[in-house]
Amino acid sequence: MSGLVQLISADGQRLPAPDVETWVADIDDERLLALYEDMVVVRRIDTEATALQRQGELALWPPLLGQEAAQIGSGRALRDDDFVFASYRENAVAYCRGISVTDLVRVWRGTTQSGWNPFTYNMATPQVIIGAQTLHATGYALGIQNRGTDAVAVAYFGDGATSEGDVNEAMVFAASYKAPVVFFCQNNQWAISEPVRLQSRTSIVDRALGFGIPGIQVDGNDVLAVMAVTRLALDRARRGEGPTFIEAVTYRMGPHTTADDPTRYREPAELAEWQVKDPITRLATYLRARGVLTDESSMAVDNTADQVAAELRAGCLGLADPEPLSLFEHVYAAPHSRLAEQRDRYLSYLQMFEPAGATR
Amino acid sequence: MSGLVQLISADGQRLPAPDVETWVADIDDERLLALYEDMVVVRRIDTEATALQRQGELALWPPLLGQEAAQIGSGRALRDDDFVFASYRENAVAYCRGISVTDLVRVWRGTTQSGWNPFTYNMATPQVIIGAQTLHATGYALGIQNRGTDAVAVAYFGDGATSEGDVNEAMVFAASYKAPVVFFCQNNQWAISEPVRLQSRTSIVDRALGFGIPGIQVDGNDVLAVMAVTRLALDRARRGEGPTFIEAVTYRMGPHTTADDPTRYREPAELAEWQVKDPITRLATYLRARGVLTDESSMAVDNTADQVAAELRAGCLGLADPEPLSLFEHVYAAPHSRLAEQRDRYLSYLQMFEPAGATR
Amino acid sequence: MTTSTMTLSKAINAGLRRSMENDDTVILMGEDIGKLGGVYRITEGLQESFGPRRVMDTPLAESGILGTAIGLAYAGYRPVCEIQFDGFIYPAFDQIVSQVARMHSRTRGAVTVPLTIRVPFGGGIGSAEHHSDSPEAYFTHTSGLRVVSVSNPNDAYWVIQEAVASNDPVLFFEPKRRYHVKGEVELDEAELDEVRPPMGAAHVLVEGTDVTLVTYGGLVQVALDAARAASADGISIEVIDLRSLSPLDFETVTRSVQKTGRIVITHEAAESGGLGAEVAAGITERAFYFLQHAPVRVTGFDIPFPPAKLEKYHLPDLDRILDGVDRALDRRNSLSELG
Amino acid sequence: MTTSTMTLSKAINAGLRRSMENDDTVILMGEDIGKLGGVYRITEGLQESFGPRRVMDTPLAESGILGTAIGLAYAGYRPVCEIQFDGFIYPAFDQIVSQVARMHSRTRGAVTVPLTIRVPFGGGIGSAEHHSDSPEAYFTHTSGLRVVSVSNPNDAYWVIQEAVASNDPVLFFEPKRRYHVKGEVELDEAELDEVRPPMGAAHVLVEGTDVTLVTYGGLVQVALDAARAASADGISIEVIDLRSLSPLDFETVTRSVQKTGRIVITHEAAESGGLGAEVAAGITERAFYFLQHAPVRVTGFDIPFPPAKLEKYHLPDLDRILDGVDRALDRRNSLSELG
Ligand SMILES: Cc1ncc(C[n+]2csc(CCOP(=O)(O)OP(=O)(O)O)c2C)c(N)n1
Ligand SMILES: Cc1ncc(C[n+]2csc(CCOP(=O)(O)OP(=O)(O)O)c2C)c(N)n1
Ligand SMILES: [Mg+2]
Ligand SMILES: [Mg+2]
Repeated sequence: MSGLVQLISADGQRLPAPDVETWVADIDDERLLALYEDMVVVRRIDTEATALQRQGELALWPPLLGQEAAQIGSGRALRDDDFVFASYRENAVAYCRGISVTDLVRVWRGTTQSGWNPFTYNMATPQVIIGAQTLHATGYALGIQNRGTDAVAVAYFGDGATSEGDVNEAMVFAASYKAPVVFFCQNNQWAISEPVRLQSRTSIVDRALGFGIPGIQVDGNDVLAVMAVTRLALDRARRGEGPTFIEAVTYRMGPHTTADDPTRYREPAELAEWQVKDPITRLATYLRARGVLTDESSMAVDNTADQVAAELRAGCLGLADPEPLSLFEHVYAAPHSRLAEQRDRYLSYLQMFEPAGATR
Repeated sequence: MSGLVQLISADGQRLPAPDVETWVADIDDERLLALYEDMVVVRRIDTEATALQRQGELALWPPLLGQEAAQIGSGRALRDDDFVFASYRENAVAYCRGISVTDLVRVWRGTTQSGWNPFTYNMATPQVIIGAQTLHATGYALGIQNRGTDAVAVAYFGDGATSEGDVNEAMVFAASYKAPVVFFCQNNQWAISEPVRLQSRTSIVDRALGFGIPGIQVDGNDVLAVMAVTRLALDRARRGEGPTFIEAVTYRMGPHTTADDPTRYREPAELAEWQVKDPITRLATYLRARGVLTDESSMAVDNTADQVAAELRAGCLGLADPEPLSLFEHVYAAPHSRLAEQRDRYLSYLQMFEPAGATR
Repeated sequence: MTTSTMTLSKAINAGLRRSMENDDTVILMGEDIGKLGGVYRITEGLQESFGPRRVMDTPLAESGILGTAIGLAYAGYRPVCEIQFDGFIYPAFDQIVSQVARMHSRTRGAVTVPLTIRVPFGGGIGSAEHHSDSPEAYFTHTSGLRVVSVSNPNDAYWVIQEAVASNDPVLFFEPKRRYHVKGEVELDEAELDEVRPPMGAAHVLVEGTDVTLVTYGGLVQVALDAARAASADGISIEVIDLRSLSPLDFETVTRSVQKTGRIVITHEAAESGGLGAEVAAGITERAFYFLQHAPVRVTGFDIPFPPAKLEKYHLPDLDRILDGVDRALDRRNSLSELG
Repeated sequence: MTTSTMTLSKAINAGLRRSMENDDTVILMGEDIGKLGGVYRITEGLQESFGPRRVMDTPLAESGILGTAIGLAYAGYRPVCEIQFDGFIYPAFDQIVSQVARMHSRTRGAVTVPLTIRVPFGGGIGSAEHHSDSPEAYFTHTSGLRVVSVSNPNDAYWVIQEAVASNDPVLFFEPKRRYHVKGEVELDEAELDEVRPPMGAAHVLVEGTDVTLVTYGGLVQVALDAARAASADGISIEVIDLRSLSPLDFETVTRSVQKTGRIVITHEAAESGGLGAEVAAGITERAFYFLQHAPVRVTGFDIPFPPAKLEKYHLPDLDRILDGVDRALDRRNSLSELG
């Protein structure tokens, strides 16, 4: 497959793409509308989380604004028994996995390093160390291969991540063992303040070919095309044909995180250019033209989004602070003498501050 | 350039290769004979060093048997002001840089970690950590670029090394800054006991393309072809056109090091197959056919080789053991209080063993 | 004397600027250090002044940054590498430990690697995972490196310049939680010897007689606060800012302990194998007969840095330090008595 | 009791084989561990017995080995990774420190990472650069890891099985210089509890009354030799093999020091920030009033591991250990008296 795969153009026209059509043959209007709702909801989650951060309720939030199609299109292509290893920005993928909005913000409120149990949703804790998770995905895929099931491991990462040794080593291992893993790279054009051309002088997708891994470049703002190529890649993996690399060409319309100020390093014109390609607008245009998205259904979607946002806010504000002694929990699976000693001493220390007679 | 570049076939026939001929137009019979001599000499060095190891005079030796053409062809293409960053196996390249045979074995006798001053020969100390030197070469190339000279940095590494994150990061940096660096990979088919297919399912040279770096695959047992493509790559770098990746397809005919026993992991048939492509034999055939290599000139070459071998043996046996207190030298460029204290205490300790009145 | 009031972050910026003005082989490298000026703005304005070849935004690869910096050192440059956060130094660990630290001794002095590695470090700012580590002990155990930390703008301004000028590789640990704290900086070159803290020397910030309190980086201010609080209780604490973590200035610490007979060491990093172990072992070797009590360590626990809401319990604070002081003074049971 | 005489390397091999027989989620990974059986033949014959999916030759990339091992752990496997030599563990440092060590606490116990990382370590065998490192202190300072070392075949056989069975990640340091030394190995499962050295427990190898000598790995035999030599001089040394480096078994060491009042710690790694610092600091905290002399460290110098011809001066040997013992016994000037 060469060239950028697209099924819905920026202005909302359905384009033919014989190579991949078959992968979304089942996506009728109803399911498209569901994808639309997903995207609206996750955008709303972003807005609400950003507001919560501004209000001091979250320490930080990494918005995915602009990347809704890349994440929903791929996230909705996955099977429950596939396993996702993602970075900090894949909140929409997590949403697709059924992770609650409250769980999404636990980490950013600072109450835990992991918002959920990875095995409950088959999605690992978002990875902060750039690129590290691509190796975990590859290793998990080797496990799948050993067991002989047809599940797939999926690694999400950014354009910047492709520079890290780990991501390249992951491709070496995946190719060498023909591991059932999909490398899903969201090229959102930026790694904080660094444009993608600093990471690569050639298309990101070309990288994969150098490892003997088939690569697909897809319009990352086209939810249908993303779903099609992801399904294709998953299917290759399920059939034992090994890894596939997907470059979803998209754009980070917001700041890197709420701590970032992108006006320091990028031109307003660039943002404007990408706003025209907005993944939600284009699907809305298409669905309106087909009469699927009506004022009524649109309002229903917005209501759902508002409900989710309210749930997020309530969930976030309801999060309890962890207990001091939880510091010492789960560092080791088995008892550890030194840590137990530290815990005991800290407990005695804390008890000094308690009114005489109080117990803990 | 696609396909394997070759100028002299395995059976010693001169093949036309219009793409690269011009780069070796100046290599007349006399200079070809000199290359032949180089190869014979370095093979003789290998034999002698291996013998010294067997006799307990060297702790270890990594033979380059079979890779003479790859190393001599490229080493002789370099300019004095180019800078080489190599691994432990590039003894023939070091020989081309003018490094004495005694200096070659210092490290393997265990008297020092560096046989020579890198700035005397513009060649860094052989690197033991697989792939690390490729980044050093890239950084050095950035320095050249800053200064605006037309020197080139050259990184030598093996097929196995291409799996290490560092080598891939070096290509990212080199491509990003268009650094004047040549990546010279000797694909000798093995990384200790691991065949190259474990490192890559596709040609090693393909890796470079994924980073947007032009790649050339050359018959690494053809000294003339290697020289041609190396000159081509150096010239690109000198003209500001950035990095080139060369895969020299060759074979490690000996063990990984004198500590290795390749019969444990590879078939005799494979070795036999490659013996037919021996880099020295083929050049000899070619030069004999042209009447350049005669019994007389051949004997002269062998004599030179024997002399070098004798020099190596004498130099090796003459190497003095370092003094105990040299342990503390050159760890830091400026005085270091803790280490000075350790040195002083060790000196007092040593003095306890001396007969009363003796001084050191 | 020309002095100026500035934040610690601005002082590093000013020090870097001066180093770059004085020596055009000084090159800054790192992620987002150019137009953005770094996520902490430490390099703000420097790319504008010195151009993109001297203030280089690098690809997102820490091993790549350190490895290419070594090559630049070979080529006669003096690179200053920014590691964006403490927790991101580990991908570069191999290049630091096996290359940066060993190149000079490997080549018997032929090659110098005058690298500075700037690392914003430590907790106390409510950050996400991997943004609050204190990895200094990995490097103080690595022969061939020098390791420093700073706690105030004046030290920051001068020590960064010394680090850059050093022909040895230097890890320069910047306490993130102190970036925005202001202080006087002496800018005058004429008075250099008086104002410039010699790299390698600890600094007695407060003299005292009852107990020596040793720390560095982000906890220096907490130690000073503890000393003030203790003095209200009639306890006289001598506060020492180590500044140099490798080599350690045992001369200064030993002199102090010979006077006080008691020592508390505090740092954010885990206790086991942390810098406190080395200070405790070293001071016991040097001042055994002066010690009235075993050296006391007040440190982060032996756990991965906890989530933000828990860091206040993990990090040594005024109360925990004073508890340590009490133990050193035998005013409270210590480990040996707890069994 | 079924016992068998075998080398330390063969004992590890036998232990691995038994672990693999008992638990088919155990997978070995590493460079050259398959057909070749590893450069030290530790995995010899295992690929033949268990096939290439359970004894995996990996591409030449240490971070890749550790990173994929984590993924395999997620998938329910129990990977045992071989790092070919001590000096090649650093490219994997990030995956070990930021991932292996933290995954369990990160996920509040949901994910276990029952990884074993086998590392042939230390000097004494005349090797090339990067083949003689003692990197253990980097890992003992890393919370979330367990670190062990072994010094004899019986410990090797049992501790490797415990490491593999542990649900916590374990760094298993194998002293290269002891690989070929033979010893009795108790193979009988029935008597397990008596013969199996519990992971985490130090071992008093020789009882003594004058001074405690603590070490691990390759230096254990040297310590035993020193004890024998000293006893000829009328000095009674208690020799302790730590075996577990994290956590340290302070109970055993403290009990000993309460008896002897003096302690010497010896290891190959650099002194500054080495394990000796932690043992010294910890024992001073726990047995201050019993100590007659400051804990004495006899270690490698603070230098990158030197070329082979110099290692005999760098590595603690019988004489240097006895010198340390003399100092601990006040029979010779110690650091504090040297000034
Ligand atoms: C090893 C490492 N280095 C640096 C960072 C700091 N950092 C966090 S996000 C980021 C940019 C990542 O860019 P990209 O991979 O394109 O993902 P995006 O943020 O655009 O989704 C950087 C440099 C990090 N988290 N980990
Ligand atoms: C980081 C690192 N890992 C492992 C090794 C051990 N080792 C030494 S040579 C070698 C194989 C290298 O193969 P290749 O790159 O093909 O070079 P060749 O030896 O064939 O010239 C290995 C695994 C090492 N030196 N460094
Ligand atoms: Mg990006
Ligand atoms: Mg090879």
